[in-house]
Amino acid sequence: MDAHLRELYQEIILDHSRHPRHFGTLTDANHRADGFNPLCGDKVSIYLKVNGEDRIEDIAFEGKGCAISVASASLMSEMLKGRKVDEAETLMGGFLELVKGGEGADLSDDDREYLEAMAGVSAFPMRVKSATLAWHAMKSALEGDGTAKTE
Amino acid sequence: MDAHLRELYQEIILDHSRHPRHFGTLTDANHRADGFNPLCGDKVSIYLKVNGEDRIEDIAFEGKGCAISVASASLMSEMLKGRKVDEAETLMGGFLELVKGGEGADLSDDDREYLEAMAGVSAFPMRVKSATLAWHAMKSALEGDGTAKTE
Amino acid sequence: MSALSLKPHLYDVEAIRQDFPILAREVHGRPLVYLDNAASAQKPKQVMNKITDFVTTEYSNVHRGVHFLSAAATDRYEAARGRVKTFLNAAHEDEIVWTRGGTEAINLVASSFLSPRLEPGDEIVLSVMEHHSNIVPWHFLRERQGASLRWVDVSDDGELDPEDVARAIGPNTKFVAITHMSNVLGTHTALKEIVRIAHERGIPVLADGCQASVHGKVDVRDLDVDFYVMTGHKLYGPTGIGVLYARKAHLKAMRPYQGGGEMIREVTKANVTYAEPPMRFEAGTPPIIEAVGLAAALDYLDSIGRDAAAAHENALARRAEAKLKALNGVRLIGEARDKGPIVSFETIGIHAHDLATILDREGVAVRAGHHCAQVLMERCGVVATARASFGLYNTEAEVDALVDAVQIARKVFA
Amino acid sequence: MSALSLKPHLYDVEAIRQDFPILAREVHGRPLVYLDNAASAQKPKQVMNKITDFVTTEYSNVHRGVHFLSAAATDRYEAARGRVKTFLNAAHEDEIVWTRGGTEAINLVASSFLSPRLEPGDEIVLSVMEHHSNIVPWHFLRERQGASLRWVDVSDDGELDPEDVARAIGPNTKFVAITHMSNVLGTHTALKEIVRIAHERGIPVLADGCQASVHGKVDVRDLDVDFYVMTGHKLYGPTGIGVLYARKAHLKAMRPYQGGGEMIREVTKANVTYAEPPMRFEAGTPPIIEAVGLAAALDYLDSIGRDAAAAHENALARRAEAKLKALNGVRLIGEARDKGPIVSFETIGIHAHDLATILDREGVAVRAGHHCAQVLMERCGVVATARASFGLYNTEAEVDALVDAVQIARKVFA
Ligand SMILES: Cc1ncc(COP(=O)(O)O)c(C=O)c1O
Ligand SMILES: Cc1ncc(COP(=O)(O)O)c(C=O)c1O
Repeated sequence: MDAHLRELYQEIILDHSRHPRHFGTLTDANHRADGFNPLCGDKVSIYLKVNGEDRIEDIAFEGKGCAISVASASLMSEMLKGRKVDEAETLMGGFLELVKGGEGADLSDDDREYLEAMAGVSAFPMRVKSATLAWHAMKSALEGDGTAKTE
Repeated sequence: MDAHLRELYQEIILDHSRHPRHFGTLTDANHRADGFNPLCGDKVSIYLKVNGEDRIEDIAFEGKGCAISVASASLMSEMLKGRKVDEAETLMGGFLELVKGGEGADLSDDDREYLEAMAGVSAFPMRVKSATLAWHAMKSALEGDGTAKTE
Repeated sequence: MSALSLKPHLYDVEAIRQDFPILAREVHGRPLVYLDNAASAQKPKQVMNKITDFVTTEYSNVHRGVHFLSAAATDRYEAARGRVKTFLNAAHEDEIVWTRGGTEAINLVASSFLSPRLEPGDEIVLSVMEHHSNIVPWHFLRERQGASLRWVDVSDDGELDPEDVARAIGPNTKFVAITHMSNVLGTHTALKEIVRIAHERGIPVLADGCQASVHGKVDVRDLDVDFYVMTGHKLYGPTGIGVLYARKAHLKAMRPYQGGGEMIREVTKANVTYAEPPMRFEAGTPPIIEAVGLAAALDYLDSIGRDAAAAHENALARRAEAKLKALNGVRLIGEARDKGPIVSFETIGIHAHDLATILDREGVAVRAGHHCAQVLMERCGVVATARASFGLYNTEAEVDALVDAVQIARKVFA
Repeated sequence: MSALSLKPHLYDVEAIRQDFPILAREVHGRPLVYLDNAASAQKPKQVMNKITDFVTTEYSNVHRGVHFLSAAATDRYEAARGRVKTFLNAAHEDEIVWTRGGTEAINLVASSFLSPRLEPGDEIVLSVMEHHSNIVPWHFLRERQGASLRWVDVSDDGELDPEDVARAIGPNTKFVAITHMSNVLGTHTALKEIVRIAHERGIPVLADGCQASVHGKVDVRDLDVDFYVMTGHKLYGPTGIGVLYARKAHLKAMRPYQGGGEMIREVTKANVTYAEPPMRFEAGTPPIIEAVGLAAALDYLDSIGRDAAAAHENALARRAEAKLKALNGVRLIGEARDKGPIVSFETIGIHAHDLATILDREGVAVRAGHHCAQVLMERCGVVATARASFGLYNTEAEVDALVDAVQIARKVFA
């Protein structure tokens, strides 16, 4: 097995894909969005509870997808829980950079280290959309006006 | 100028194209049809007066077209005037053979000689439709039920 | 020359592979194992040479020209139409309409044949294993004209019972659109029987032959089908071209599809009249080079022998199925008795996209996804499958490479 | 190497001709003089080599695949879209829709943009010098939806006054469809001015750029046009491909054109949702090889220099016009001030088809007929014209061969 593949399917990715964190729904979510990749049929739904101070108090996701998309959603949920909304947006920018082969210069060292597990995707351009699906859904959820996408 | 071309535009063809015989309409026609070549825009209208004995008593044509199509219509009008309808059909068969490079075996020697002026077209496949336009219109005129296409 | 070529009865796959230069390439340092033929086939040298030769010696626009090159190009182009007529055993050349692909051919029938005949509430019968190209044009008629779609199910093995088509046809049925071979399950449908059943009830049938036409002979007169669809790029020919076969009587009764040059009789400011079929349906400059290329591809396919190629491909597919089934945790999707060289499968615990990514690193190209058959995915209860599909140039060694690569994937995910 | 190549400012037509092997052939024992470029252009080696190279090393179906070849082919295919974007100076790649030709591009706009917005009595403004491809799709809307066509005349010289467009636009006008360059008269229209006039009145404009895009730079943003149409085979590229440029906002508001794979978001038994533009309008397997070939053709054209090529071609056309006019009994059809390299003419007493037949025997390929512009023929009071149209590889000697051949024809008919 080649090195790129080993990096892509490293232990932490496989672990998150087998045991996704925060998998399920939130009954008290006030933000919600669905992501869908029409090319492969992968789906993800993101549930957020954002409090009055713009902090993501709780997060959950569910869906069907490949190891990359599930692991990415799971890693994301771990990172974002407890963060402020604007931090989440910075993290997303850094993440998108990393999976496209960039540096993620705006990320803190800790965050970069954590997200680097996903950087292996950059060698697999056809899989980048799998990695970004959950993040794009998260962005839609945050940008939703809190009504249409709220449950 | 090459030999094929000289044969195509031989004097008799040029003469018929410049001075078409029976050019015009027939006020007492009882068969009529229009021919149209959508590829080049050539048009011909054929007027026939067929008497009770199925003989083509009179014939006329009008239209716009290239030298080949006008000469062919003019030659046709000369040949058909006075012929029986079934003879006209045989002549058409022979003519179609000749312009496609065949022998015209069913034609009488006189008719073959007369029509052979058009045989030069067979070396110009893209022009065969010009030569056959009037003949096809004549056929439609004869096959018309004598009402719809009669004036 | 390989030793095999001394034995004329044998299928000389090594010699065939020489015709496809791309097969000699490597991918990620491994020999390419191209098993994505149902998506698109590679092109033999014979096709590319014919295209280059045509462009280099006889190219011009067709039909309207008097000059030599225009006559030559028109001859080549119309001869290609004749070639397709023979390939399908159609009765007349003017029953062959060029399109830009299989998808356009189906849209043409939906729009020019069915749409003007349709009243709200009229029904179109189709199977759950259709490709999107044989679903969405009918959904258009539902959205825009109030037609309703009646779906014929398949068995868990992926078989389609012609009696289920009979049952789906009701008093309001106006059309049956059915695949001749599923691009996911590999199922060959009993098309002749389906046509018989539909015709008994006076209903015309369109068959999507985009896959079936690649794997064995097709005889549209024997099938008695009203419309038959093929696509060039799966037939070892160029992209940008497809074929609609339609009975003359249907074509004559159909309204034009696109408007433009070539398809008219006369255009004035006030009015327009249309040319006879097939030109009525071929607006604008047609795919001239592609038609010449497709004819060369059909020549190539027939030089190998369509039945011989199909036998070879099917043997590879059956070998792949047997070996994959022998692995734990692999589930075949589609086990019809009459099945072509398409093998869809699921690897328990490994999503098709992850599998395909790992296979790719081993040089093995398979397709992963819904294969433009979401209705079927839903029916089978999966989001995506992996699909290995075989062409006339594949080998037993490539089957084994596929199976080895699947085992590597299982180790990654162990 | 010819002496000319020592002078870099000069247009080295002899070197260019080496790129087109077909130009070296003979016809009826005479060197080919190909002056039918407005019907279709010949293809340079560079295009054919790129196509063969692509097919030999990177071919696969696009978009849906995970494997290496699919990724490579998708990259090449989408890069071709980017190439077209640059060629037209469009703002976004997703404003470029692939079609099977110029004709399909216009039909797409008629059907997906205008048709759903149209009420009976609504008017479409177009000029009398449109090609059938920019007439018949609008006649469809007249036949099927009761639209009415308003025709803008041209002057006897073949000029189109933008003020006449202004006058044709009334309260019921919904659309303007106008050529950017006539394929018969060679007239360049004042497109930017026409768009300005139409936009002042809130009316969108489609420009048929099938001819104009071949002869000089086009900047869709500067023109501010809503829709712009090109066709590959006239641009020294393959058949089977064309381009629709459309503003993003229009594309987003348009309904799908054909239904099939790639253009959907999700398909169920009950429903279908559609992909974003441009994919919404690209059902089925697209013209992948043709897109790669067209990009190579655009590279080729830009390597020569579009303005340099146009200057060369126009000089040839003006030379031809001067020489033909000097003959007795030749009438030019189309003498607009702003005119491209298309020369239509009538030879008094010789029908265009007879003329073209005689010219062909001299090796000179011209088009004779109505050039898919019957409305214009009517306006000009002719049934057919002969048309010599120049490409970037034509020479002064070829102009002279044309004129000599016309004189031979006059002798035949003397
Ligand atoms: C069964 C089937 N029908 C239709 C199509 C559509 O063909 P195309 O994409 O070439 O238009 C395909 C392939 O994509 C297919 O497999
Ligand atoms: C001005 C003009 N518009 C449209 C077309 C149609 O292009 P195509 O036949 O490639 O679809 C042509 C050429 O035939 C043309 O010259």
